[in-house]
Amino acid sequence: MLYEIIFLGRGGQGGVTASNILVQAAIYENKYGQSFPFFGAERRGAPVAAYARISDKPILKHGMFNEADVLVVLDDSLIKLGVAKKYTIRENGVLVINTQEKIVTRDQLSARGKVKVFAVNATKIARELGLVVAGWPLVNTPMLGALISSNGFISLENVVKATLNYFGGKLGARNSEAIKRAYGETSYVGEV
Amino acid sequence: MVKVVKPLGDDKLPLTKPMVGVAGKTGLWRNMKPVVNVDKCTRCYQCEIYCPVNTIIVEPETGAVINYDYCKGCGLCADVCPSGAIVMVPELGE
Amino acid sequence: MGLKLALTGNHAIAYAVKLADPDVIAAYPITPQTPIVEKLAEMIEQGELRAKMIRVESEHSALAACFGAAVAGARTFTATSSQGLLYMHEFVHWVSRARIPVVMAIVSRTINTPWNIWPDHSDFVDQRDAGWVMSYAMDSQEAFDLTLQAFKISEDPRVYLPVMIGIEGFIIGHTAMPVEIPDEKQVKEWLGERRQPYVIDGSEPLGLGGLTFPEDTEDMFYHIQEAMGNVKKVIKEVDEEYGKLFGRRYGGLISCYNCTDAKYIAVSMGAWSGDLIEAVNKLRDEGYPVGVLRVRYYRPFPIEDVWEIVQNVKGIVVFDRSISFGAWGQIYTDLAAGLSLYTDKLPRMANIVAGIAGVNVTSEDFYGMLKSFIDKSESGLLDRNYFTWIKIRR
Amino acid sequence: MSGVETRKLPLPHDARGRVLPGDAACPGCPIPIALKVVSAVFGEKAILVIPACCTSVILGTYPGQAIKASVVHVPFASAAAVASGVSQALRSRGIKDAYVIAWAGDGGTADIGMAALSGAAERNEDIIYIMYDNEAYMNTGIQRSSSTPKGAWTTTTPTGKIENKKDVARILIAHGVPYVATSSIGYPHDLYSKLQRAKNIEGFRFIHVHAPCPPGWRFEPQYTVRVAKLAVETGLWILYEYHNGKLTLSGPSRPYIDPAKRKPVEEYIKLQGRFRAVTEDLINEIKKYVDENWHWIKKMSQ
Repeated sequence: MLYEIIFLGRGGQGGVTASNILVQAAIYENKYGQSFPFFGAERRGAPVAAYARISDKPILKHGMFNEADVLVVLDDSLIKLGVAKKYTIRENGVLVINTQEKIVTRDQLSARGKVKVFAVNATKIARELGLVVAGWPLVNTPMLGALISSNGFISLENVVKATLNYFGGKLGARNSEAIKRAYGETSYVGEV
Repeated sequence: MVKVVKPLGDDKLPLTKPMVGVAGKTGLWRNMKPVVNVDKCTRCYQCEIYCPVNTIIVEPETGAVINYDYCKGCGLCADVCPSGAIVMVPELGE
Repeated sequence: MGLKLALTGNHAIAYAVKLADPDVIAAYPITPQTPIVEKLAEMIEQGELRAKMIRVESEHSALAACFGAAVAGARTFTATSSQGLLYMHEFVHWVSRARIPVVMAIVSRTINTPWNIWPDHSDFVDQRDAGWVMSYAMDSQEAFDLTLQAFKISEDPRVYLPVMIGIEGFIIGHTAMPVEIPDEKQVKEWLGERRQPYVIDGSEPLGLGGLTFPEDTEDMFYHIQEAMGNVKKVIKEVDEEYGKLFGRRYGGLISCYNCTDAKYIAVSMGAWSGDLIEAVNKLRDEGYPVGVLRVRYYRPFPIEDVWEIVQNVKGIVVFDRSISFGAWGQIYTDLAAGLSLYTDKLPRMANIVAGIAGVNVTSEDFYGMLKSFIDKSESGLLDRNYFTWIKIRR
Repeated sequence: MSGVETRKLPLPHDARGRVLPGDAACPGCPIPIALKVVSAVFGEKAILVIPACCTSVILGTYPGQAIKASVVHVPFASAAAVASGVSQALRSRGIKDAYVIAWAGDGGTADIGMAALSGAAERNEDIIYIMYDNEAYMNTGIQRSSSTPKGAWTTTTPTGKIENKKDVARILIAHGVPYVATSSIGYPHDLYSKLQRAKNIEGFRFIHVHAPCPPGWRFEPQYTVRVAKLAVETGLWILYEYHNGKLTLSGPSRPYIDPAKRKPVEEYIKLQGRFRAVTEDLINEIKKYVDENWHWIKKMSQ
């Protein structure tokens, strides 16, 4: 089974890092993965996408994609501002969103069929754990926790292991904590 | 002497013309928003001079006026304002 | 008719440039091209040429300065060789992709290391993917004519691509031969004003070459390929016009000698085509049905013209004076690839690489190589196409 | 800040509407500030020749550009050479009201573009060369350049750069060109008046503009101007003009000829993450470097 995932965030929020960690975790499970940034200039605050593919077989595809099984939105303003509509969620797809409001309407999304919506307040988690740079909460790792909580194709244990390995030391511990908290706090909102 | 003649095939050429918003509505990039207190504004032009996105215009009547469509929220205007007339507030009201 | 002078290939090019009346010349000296720049500098200092000369500090800057001048509305010229051409290679691409007319002469010399200043075509053919119209002369007169025509072709609105003219160093570059110089006024009338697709001179805010997404960039490159298609027509038109006005026609992208009834065709480019023709004369005397197809324009590659000549022949020998290490001679590569798109029944073919790094190749050498190919082919001994690198030692 | 003085100067209105909102610069980027000043002086009559650098991206994507001026984008090493060509073409065509400005970063100037720069300066080409100095290769993601100061972290000097900053303005003075100046985005009016002066001089003019980069120097984007001013107030960056063989200290730097008036370099350094690993010893070396620079300034301005 091949999952294609898009992390939609803003420059500086760490979408690419989240995508990389996810692939490392997949490798721990003897799965295959690919992660890549949008090929272009990234500016802090500007909407930016990162891409991941996870599969139990070797991945030969290398093309960019704008249609995904899972859309992870790191900043719900990108939904309100219409940026998320640039990406299409596949049939039986999943939306994982960082929000406090838990309200997403169908017309804010582009989707082939029904979309299962999962929500978490990753901003709150990041702030409480001191994961903030230049006023921007680093919601990448909590959103990674939310992603695997919504789907389960990669275990929490391996994502934590990959995170500790990626950051090391105190920062690794704080990010792992963020993942664990988000994993537990992610809730299923319903289908839209 | 030189004569400018378009290519006969109307070929696409790598030429650009001045345009507002080449990088889109850069106001989307913001997480903090500058807010002007017009009463405090002394019309000193510092914010207009330094605004890196050219989104601030100061007029004697209006004081500093910010174009939020393109303001990236860097906060530089608030930092250079000598009278504290510009403050940064969270974009999403958190 | 104009003046007839004994000129080296280098000086012939300088005279042609003078007649084209460029606004800006920028160049850096390198053997064996230097006499072009020296001659032009002399013409400027004597008031015969009104161009501004930028005596730059490198070849990279030479073409850079020409590019800048061309963009700002100037007719420009530069010349280089070998390492110099390689050093400016980045800009060779830049200019064509900007669709700005520029003319450059290449006085061929092999590529180092080791140090060697003798000619082969390796520096010239190395530019083949860069989007320039590429012509190669056989003697000083043709070098003169091609240079003058280069300005006309480059500035044609169906083209708008830079043009380079090649000659071999020393063999043509430093060898004096008769050159007829047409009347200056007549040339001026024919060439007309400088034309270009845009100009950046402060008259309006206009940008060139800014960041462009993949789809738009690909469109632009596709149009370069399209323009290369137009070039073929323009070259023939210009050859025809030039012939009418100044009395010399070359036949377009290729030039043929004894091809009409030939069963074997020898393909070549540059000065040694003359030696090859001598060899063919001797073979004809001996009853061999052989002709010479000389490549005058290497880009766009004249595959339609080649096909017209070779469609009924038994064999083709391509002589390359350059080698793509690990593959074959470049003219052969292009010709074979091109023919494969025209026919599924290729004639017997051979690629002979010779004259590398300036090794002398004579008409006797050509005679031997061609005779061997034809004899073997006729007697059925040649059951496959072949590639060989002939090392000539005497 | 000098609010009263500012109102008398024409800069804001001259600059309006020429560098356009919505460019692709990072928040707090100093480059559009400097471009605004250039636009205020030359308007639509500027022909900017821009090699590979942040500005290649900042000006945005085809078919738009974020500035009402002419722009020629060129390969990395070639700004001064292309500008020479443009300038000679204009001269040949008798066009006198356009201004050819090579606009390059420190990489395109101090490193890969140095040969072309030196060549154009030696030929005294009629161009204005502006080096905006963000002290590293920012467009490729913060790698050291020869203009990166000693001690600064970059991705290719993870423990801090060992060598001192290359002083390009002094190299240009050695070329004997008519006009050399240093300036800073912290002082737009200083830059404005220097560009006005340069505009009326014929031949090769070089202006070195200090331009603090928030992501590259690791400071918050609102502090760009603060950092730029601190560089001057600590005496680390000295604003001057060199014209007709004479060096003149510029207004903003004048007080700091007196070491007692300078702010401690620590103030400048502590604002920037790139100097996080700087040791006491290194700070002393930086102080020595500042003193040596001022010694040279004093000698030259006598």
